[in-house]
Amino acid sequence: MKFKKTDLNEVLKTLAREYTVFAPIVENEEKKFMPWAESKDVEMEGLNTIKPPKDVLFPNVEKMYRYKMGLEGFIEEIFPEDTKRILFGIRPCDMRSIDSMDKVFLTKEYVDSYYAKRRDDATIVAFGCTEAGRTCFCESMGLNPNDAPSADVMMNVSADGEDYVLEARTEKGEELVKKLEGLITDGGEAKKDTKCSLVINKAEDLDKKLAKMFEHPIWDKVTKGCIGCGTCTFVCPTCYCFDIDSENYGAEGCKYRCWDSCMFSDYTRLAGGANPRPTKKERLRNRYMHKLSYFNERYGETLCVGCGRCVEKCPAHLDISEFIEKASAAELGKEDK
Amino acid sequence: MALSEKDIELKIREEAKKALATGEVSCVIGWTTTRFPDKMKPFFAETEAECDELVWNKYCINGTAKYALDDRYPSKKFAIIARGCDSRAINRMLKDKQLLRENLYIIGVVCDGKENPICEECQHKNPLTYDVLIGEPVPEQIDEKRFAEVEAFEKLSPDEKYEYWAKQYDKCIHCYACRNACPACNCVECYADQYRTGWQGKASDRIQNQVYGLTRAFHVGDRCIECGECERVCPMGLPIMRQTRKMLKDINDLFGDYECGMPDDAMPVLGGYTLADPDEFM
Amino acid sequence: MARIGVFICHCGTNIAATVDVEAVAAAAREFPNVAFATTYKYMCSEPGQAMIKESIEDYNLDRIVIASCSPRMHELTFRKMLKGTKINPYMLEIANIREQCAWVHTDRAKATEKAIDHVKMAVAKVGKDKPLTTSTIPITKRALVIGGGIAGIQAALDIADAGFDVTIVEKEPSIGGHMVMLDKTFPTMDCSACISTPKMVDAGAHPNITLKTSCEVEKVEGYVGNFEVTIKEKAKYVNHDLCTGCGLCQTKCPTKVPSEFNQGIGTRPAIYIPFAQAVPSKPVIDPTCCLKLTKDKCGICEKVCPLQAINYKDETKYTTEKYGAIVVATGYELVDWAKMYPEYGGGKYADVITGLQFERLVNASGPTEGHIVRPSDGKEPKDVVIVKCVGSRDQNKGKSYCSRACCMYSAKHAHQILDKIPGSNVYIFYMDVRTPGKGYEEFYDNTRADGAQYIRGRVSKIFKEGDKLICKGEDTLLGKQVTVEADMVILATAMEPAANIADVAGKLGISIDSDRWVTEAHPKLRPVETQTGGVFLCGTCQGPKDIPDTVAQAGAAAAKVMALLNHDEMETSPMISSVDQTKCSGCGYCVEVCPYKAISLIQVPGRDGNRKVTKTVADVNSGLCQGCGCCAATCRTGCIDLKGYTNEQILKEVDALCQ
Amino acid sequence: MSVKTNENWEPKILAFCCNWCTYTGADLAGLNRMKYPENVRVIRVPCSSRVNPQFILRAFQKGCDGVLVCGCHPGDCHYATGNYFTRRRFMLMQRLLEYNGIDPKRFQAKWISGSEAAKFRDTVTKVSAEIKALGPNTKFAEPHFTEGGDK
Repeated sequence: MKFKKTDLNEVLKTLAREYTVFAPIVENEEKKFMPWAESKDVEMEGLNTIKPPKDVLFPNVEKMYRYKMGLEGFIEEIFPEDTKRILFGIRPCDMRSIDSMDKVFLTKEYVDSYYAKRRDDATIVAFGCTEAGRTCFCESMGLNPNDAPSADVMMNVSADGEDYVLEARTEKGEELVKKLEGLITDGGEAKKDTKCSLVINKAEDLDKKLAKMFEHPIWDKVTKGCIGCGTCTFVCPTCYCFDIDSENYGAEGCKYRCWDSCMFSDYTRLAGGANPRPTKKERLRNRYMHKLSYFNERYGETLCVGCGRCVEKCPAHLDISEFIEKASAAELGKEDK
Repeated sequence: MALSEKDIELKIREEAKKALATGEVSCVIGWTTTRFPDKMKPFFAETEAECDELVWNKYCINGTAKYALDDRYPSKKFAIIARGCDSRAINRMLKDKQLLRENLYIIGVVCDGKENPICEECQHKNPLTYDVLIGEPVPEQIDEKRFAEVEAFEKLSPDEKYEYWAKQYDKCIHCYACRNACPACNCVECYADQYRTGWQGKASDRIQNQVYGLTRAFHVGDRCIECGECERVCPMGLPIMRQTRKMLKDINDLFGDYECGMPDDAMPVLGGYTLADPDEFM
Repeated sequence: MARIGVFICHCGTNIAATVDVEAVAAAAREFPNVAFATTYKYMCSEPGQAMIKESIEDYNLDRIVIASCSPRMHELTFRKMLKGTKINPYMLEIANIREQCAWVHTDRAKATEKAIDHVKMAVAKVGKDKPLTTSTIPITKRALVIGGGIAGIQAALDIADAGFDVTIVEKEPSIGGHMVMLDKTFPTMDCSACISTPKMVDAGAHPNITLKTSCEVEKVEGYVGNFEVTIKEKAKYVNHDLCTGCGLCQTKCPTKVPSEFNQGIGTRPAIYIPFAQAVPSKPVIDPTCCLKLTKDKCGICEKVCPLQAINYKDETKYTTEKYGAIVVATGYELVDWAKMYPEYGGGKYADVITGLQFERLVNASGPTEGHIVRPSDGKEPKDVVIVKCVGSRDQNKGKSYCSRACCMYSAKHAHQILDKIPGSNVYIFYMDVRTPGKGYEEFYDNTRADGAQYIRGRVSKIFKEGDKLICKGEDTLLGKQVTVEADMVILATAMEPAANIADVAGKLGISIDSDRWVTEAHPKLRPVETQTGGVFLCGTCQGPKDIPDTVAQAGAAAAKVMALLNHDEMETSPMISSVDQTKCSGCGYCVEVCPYKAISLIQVPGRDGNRKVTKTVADVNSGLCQGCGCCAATCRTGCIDLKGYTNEQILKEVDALCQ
Repeated sequence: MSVKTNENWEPKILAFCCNWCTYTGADLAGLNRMKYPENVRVIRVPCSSRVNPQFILRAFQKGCDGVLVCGCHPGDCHYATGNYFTRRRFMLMQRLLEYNGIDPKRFQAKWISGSEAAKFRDTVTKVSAEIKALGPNTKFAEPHFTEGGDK
């Protein structure tokens, strides 16, 4: 099925009647995923957003529960309400990062109720990239910029560039497409020829190799330039660490969860001031190892989707793709066990 | 005659090797290439061979001085390739007693501006402190537009100003890149990392970003060397210099000409007073 | 979890009249961590305090909030009360719901809401209080008196009699000040020299008193109990250890300059003692007019001195000594009336003199051996005019205040003239006659009975005609112009503080008011103390007064000093700064802002990652710190904090206020 | 919290008063039974130089409508030089807040000595009238935790 590019606003309008539609919107010179409204200008094509769509499912600040001390004290969970949402137009790399997040928050006995509620009620419409940024290297990480296998609906630009071709892949997808009866017509053949400009040769078993490289001298060289800020973790679509803090108003208050970054100096600061990761060398090593090795051990897939946001935004111009190439090429010395 | 970029690069490598040869220097902090032609990154040359990877071109925009804070008790010296702004950053950290001059070997390089917006209004192309200087000192320019942006912004109405800053701080993702890149932000443990006292929450919503933005503006206001690193490193493109420069403008208006990171060791404005200060609270 | 007790005072009806204290107590029970809240009629009374102590036991409280009058009133009382209980005296916060709430508002609902807010803030703050213990500092049992007039002498004598070491620093070559210049003293007319010189001799001879004449205070450091004072001793050019005061040199010295002591009447040599009964009675050389020191000629005094006590190479010496207490007794000076009142001749007429100059004329040991003569031609004056309030009580041209003593000493002058010059006439121009002391009114009546003529009005102009001084004035009681032809005019000029008081006050860290009088701690309740601990004051440095009040104040100041020096050590307030040295970056900006130089950067062993390093961190000297908190607000990382007013506490107060 | 705008809305004003001068002056105003509006809450600090500009930010963040910092007249500070620093800090802080959209009337500083009870009453009356005219402060104020869940 397909619909005219010009009918995009119509499509969004119809969907917006039932769902809250998050679309890539340019506002205040920044393109980010925001609830769609008539006045907003959507930009489907072009480069990916700086802030990843993860804050739709895993918000930057999320109130968890409310409490009151004193005689009529109470504890009351705060549940996200309007969660019937559509994530419209996210790229294959962000889709894959949502898959990773699902593995973390929904599998292995413990299910995160806040994430689960938002994830179940969300329908995801992925959109094949029409243009790859200079720092995109998702192909080298085993992704296809034109297709997101696990999306509810896959949307691509048609071969003739006139319409958007839809392909529903799950019941949620079917249900959604059914809602667009009037606007969509059958047929249409998607254009899936976008290629990444940045290609890196990643060793096949990089995660196993890295597992043996904890004391390898490469870490001294690579981590020297880092300034220990949290930019890479906050623009990364797959970083899911959070901290819990409380906001008190006299006898009342609420507990909230907010993003945290392993690059901050106080992330692993223990009571009494000790810190197992005292300098930025340990912290950056931990971050790279988690992306490229630890996650594999636990969930069997690499946590870096090659979206290139951290490469673009790192103030010290460090580059994880360069590290991947260097680590892949590095030979193991005797000390690596 | 003025040295070309290539000449300066060769002289830098030569000076770097000389510094390493003395055996007193642990590494030479400069720049090297990345996979992208228009992006250089900080580089720490530790051996003679690595010195040949040091480069000098118009994309060497990262600040080099603050890396000396990585090791506050070094066994050997840090050699720093210092442009004008880096030398002011070094003066800043010396004045704040976070670096010791004898732990630094400064290779000054006269800089004619980089691919960085702050460089057009640069008033200090010649390094202010150095052990050896590369390039002939050039005449300095006085930047008329130093506070132009601030003065223009001041004319807006209170609501417009608030809306503008509220929108900017909505974009902020609280990543602390501006703090970690700023030579004036050199505390051992930042106030924002101390949750027990409760100055600053950890969440990145509008109010916490505003409190952080304003507090940092006040903390560095009278010590900011206007190197523009905070604005350069901000992933969300916030106009941070427009905030910190406001206090510098007020200080210049109220307490007379004031510029930070200069060789004279005048006390920062908030650390001193004179009996002739203007008084508005009578 | 803290268990807070909230105690709300009715203060009779002072609070209860405007604030619904029961409602405040009810609201307080809702606040977090409040275990018990109640009200009582007089919380500061014995039963009130007993009730609090009981509640502490019954409800196992561990910190207290008392909502009552201003903490400046009873914070100390309640802290002393807590000393008797298991709660540390500093686990207490006081909410001011009387002076700043009940007394200043009328709307009962709003006043109650404000009282509830104040209690809520105190509860939030007390939650973060920590037990503090006072520390003690040693006290140097020595006192320093600045100024050698009657005030300084009397204070020094009393302190020395109590057995403490005292040093008197006097900038003139001899102690005695202004009193020793006077002839008679009102109201008893006994001779000033007869009552002040014995005191000077006692001071000179007292084993516990050290006289430092021709000296000034150069620098004062330290704090109460531990002052370190640097004293500048101006060059005397005479070795007082050798000199016996025989006076030979003074007779031989060729130079003659006007004598400051005699207010410019008569002269004195370059090597001189200010007056005959000077203590110490050993001369000094005035370097500005001594021929040897200025033009390297003469040198007679060195030749004639039997004991070779003269030393032309003498220079200024600085000595630093430790003192426990300092008494400021710098005294007064007369205003420069010539600049203020050109209409009185502006100093052109030699026969228009000040009260002090008249004292020297009428004084038996004065330059005229007590004969009242006109300084211009030495003839005995017949008609004398005394003009009062010259410079005093005059907003636009002089000082706004009344100089208190002039009414009485002008009456005394009139009395002396009428006594010493039979057939003389004395006309006194006055605005009011103020006779506030014991026996003062009778003295005034006697003077009028002696024939002094009081004319109610001011003198508008004085000018010379022939050898007569024409005083044009007005008699407001008769309502007409008055002109008096006088042979001599005495001006009762206003008093003002000593010239260098601003410099002395600056060094001591005490404040002076707009007329440069030293500001006492409290005008009614603490008149002889200053805001700075260990610094006391007495005499005319605090304001114009006569000799009886000055001596009374001197005794009071001495009593305060004795109370301080009586203890071996002194408790210091624990509400001072302390540094969390693990977080300190050693930037040193707190060191710069501390008014008491109480903070210094020190090297301490520390860790950086897994390495042992020596770190540079700030350190507070608990004796010097007075607890202003300027450093706490300067420290960006907040690692230097003021106990009792920590950052966390004030943040909690602000939060509590805005729920 | 300040109740939303209706005409009998009362502003909530925070005043930092230095213990030696202004707090004494305020007590003196009480002794003389002077009257002034009820909407000022006082926090006692040893010296006006104890007030960290971040407290002012905190006050606005937590919903105050106006902040007043009072201390001794320069030269009269009980701690000699305390208020010289206060003067510089708050002249710069006031301009920085104004630059970020806060009306300068919402944040004022005044020197009030121990004997100037009348000046304390007049200052409080003037400030509370000015703030009442400005209305509740919405800038820099964080939403009460019941409003605005996740954003």
